[in-house]
Amino acid sequence: MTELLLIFISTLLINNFVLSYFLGICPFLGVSGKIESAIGMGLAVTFVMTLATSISWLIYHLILVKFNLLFLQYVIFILVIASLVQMVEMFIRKFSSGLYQALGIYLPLITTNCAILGAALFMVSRNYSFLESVVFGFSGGLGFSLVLLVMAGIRQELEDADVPRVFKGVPLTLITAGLLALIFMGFSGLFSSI
Amino acid sequence: MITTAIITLGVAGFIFSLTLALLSKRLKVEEDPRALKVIEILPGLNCGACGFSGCRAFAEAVVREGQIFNGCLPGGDELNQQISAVIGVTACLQSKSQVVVCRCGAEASEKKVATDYQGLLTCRAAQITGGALDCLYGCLAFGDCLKVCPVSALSLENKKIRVDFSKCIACGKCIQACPRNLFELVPWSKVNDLYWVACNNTEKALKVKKVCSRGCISCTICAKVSESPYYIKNNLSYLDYTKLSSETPLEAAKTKCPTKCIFSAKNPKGA
Amino acid sequence: MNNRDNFLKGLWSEHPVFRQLLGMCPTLAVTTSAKNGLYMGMAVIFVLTFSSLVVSLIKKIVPNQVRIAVYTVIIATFVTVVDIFFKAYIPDMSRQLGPYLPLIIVNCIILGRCEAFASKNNLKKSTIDALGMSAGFTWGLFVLGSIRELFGSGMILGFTILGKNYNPLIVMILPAGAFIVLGLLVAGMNRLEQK
Amino acid sequence: MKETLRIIGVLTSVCLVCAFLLALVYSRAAEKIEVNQNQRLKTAIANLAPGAEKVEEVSLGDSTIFKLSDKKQKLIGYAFLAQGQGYQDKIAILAVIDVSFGKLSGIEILESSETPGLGGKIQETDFLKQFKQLPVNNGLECVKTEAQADGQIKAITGATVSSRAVVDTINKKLVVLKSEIKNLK
Repeated sequence: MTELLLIFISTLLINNFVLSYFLGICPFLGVSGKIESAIGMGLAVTFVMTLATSISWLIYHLILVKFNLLFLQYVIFILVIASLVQMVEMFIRKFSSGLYQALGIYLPLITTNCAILGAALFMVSRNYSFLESVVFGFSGGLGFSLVLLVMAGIRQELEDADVPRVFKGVPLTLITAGLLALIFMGFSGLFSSI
Repeated sequence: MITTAIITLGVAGFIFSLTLALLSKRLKVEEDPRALKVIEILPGLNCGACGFSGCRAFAEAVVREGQIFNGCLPGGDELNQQISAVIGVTACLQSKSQVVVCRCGAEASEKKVATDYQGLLTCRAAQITGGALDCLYGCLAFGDCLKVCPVSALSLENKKIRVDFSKCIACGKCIQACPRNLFELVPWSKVNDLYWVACNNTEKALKVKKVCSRGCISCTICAKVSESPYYIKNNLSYLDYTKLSSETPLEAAKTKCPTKCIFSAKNPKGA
Repeated sequence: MNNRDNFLKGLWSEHPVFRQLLGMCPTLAVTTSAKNGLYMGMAVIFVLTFSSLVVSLIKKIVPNQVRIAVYTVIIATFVTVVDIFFKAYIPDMSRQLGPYLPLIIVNCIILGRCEAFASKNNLKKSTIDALGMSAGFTWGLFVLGSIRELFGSGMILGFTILGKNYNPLIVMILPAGAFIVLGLLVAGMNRLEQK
Repeated sequence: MKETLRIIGVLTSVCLVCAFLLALVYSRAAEKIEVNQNQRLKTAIANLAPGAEKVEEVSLGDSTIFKLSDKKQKLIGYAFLAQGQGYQDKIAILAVIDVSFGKLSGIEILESSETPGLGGKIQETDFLKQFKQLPVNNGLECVKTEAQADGQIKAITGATVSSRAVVDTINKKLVVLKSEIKNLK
């Protein structure tokens, strides 16, 4: 149990996907303009990431390891993720038009979100058990949403700020992200035994 | 090993493609083919001027409700007629299409500024703090309106807003953005060139002259031309767009204006 | 657009890193040193060129529903080839790049270029475009890596530049430094553009 | 139906072709990769235990351990792998210990992606040499001041987490191995 909690907190805050592994930067820069879209994207990523890590774990341990086909892992993982995203899109489109309105447009973006594939690869390289992988995927997605949300809030405020013209837009966002990364480093003091 | 690899990946590919193919059939959302048609016709700017969250939402609403609401503003009459044809209703066409004009025509040299403004460089901020412009009605020229225009029809020239009327889609976003309410939707008449009064200052002449050399001094000259569509209210000249016909002496009044604050533009869409 | 312009646009006017802000994850993650950036860039050149080539060959027969899946599988294949090559011949670099090498698969540059360019243009054009884009990507990574290595450890490509007494700015090598340096570089690019 | 077949056909055949290509490339390179990995292990062991002529891999409980013997076939110690979570990612360590499990001959970091310049310093000699001939009868301990007692390791300034990760990883593995070493004949 402690192990799981440790993975949860460390993935959520200390080794945050965006700020310390640089995963999912593209949507992080693209979708963090508005709070509503940040929430939508965050939810979609968390959902798909949890699902993708669990299925990838099953495939990796039940098929790839058994048949000694580890070199196929990238291809299989990406196949899982791409198909999964598409299926999820079809499902919520059919059964919940409200949810589709909210998340629909972000789903295609997720396939190319490196955070999802990254989560699957990290989970493998760290030898996580099934339960640990699920927690890892979930907290990774949650951490992504958290940073996206914080960033969107900051960016909305920054819109009215008087900054030199060359810094407007992306440069300012990147530098803000840098400062955020520094702040999140402070969380590493949370535990003395990680 | 080659064989196992091929079998594994082949089976995986087969399973996923099968699921996808079946799901895409089973879960197919019966989308109204007319909605797809409407989406195809629409320009896809997602400007939101129609009042819906985007072109797609607009198209779905059009098909569902069987009416075209206010129509697609960027698309204009022609496109709205096409949409109406798709859903089988007669378009409630706007009698004339519209464009925005900016009611401040003063350039940098004409606007007076007594103080050295140091605040935030946005109109909204300057409106609250004051000090960026002596005239309390005129354009602050930090370009809040430029930022919201979805088609980049607005530009700042010498601290004066210039509207590219061929680009303007009359979405009204600049009207909301301008803290001084300088934008006005005016009919894009097919019989005349476009005329408008480029001042919004309702102070008396003396006070206007103190802050701007371009402002309307309510001298009433424009209103005194015979058959004039101009009238004076609150010390400011207005143009009554409902009175326009091909004989209206718009140009005569413009040339007589002593402060040259009546502006005009050629009608690029043609008569 | 002739072939020369088509190639050159990736190097400057439509630079993937500084202008289009594509492929940010590897850009930031592996540029702790100039050498890493260089190797990563070369891997991208290989993958982008070949996958663009294949995608523009098969674009007509791929049905829409599985378009993304097919493209990603193709890209993943080439990435795995690079990965195997690195593991076999330059194992040190393979360890350094770690999971960021396979993450080329979801590098937005590659899928973006395949989607936006290779799936609409002919073989020759998309290959040239791919070469230009990935070459641009490579020099972007190299510059970013050099700056971070220079200030973070006083060296470039392993050669000491700033002398023994230089006290390294460790923040440059940390994630925070990556964001900040890239932000400054993009701002610099904007400045050049304005003139 | 035709559409369905096309979807299945295209994706499956793309997968087949890719699998074939990959298997081909991999089968060519597999040997080389294996050699690379073994090579690393071998050089690491040779560095830490110069006298070891013969390295024999045996499994012990859940873990693998390497028996090291000298020219005269005399057992001179063991080498073992330990893996733990560092600050960034996992850290893989190779350690060599004497026959009685009382003294470390030294350790080497095989894999780590700790922050260069901070946690990355665990790979540098200044840190690693502390483990040379280190008595570990009472386990290891990571301290922030100069090491005074047996088994103490001075943490790298600014990289306490990484230093502690190394020490703890070895410690954990040592405890496990010590209890199981009796089962090895």
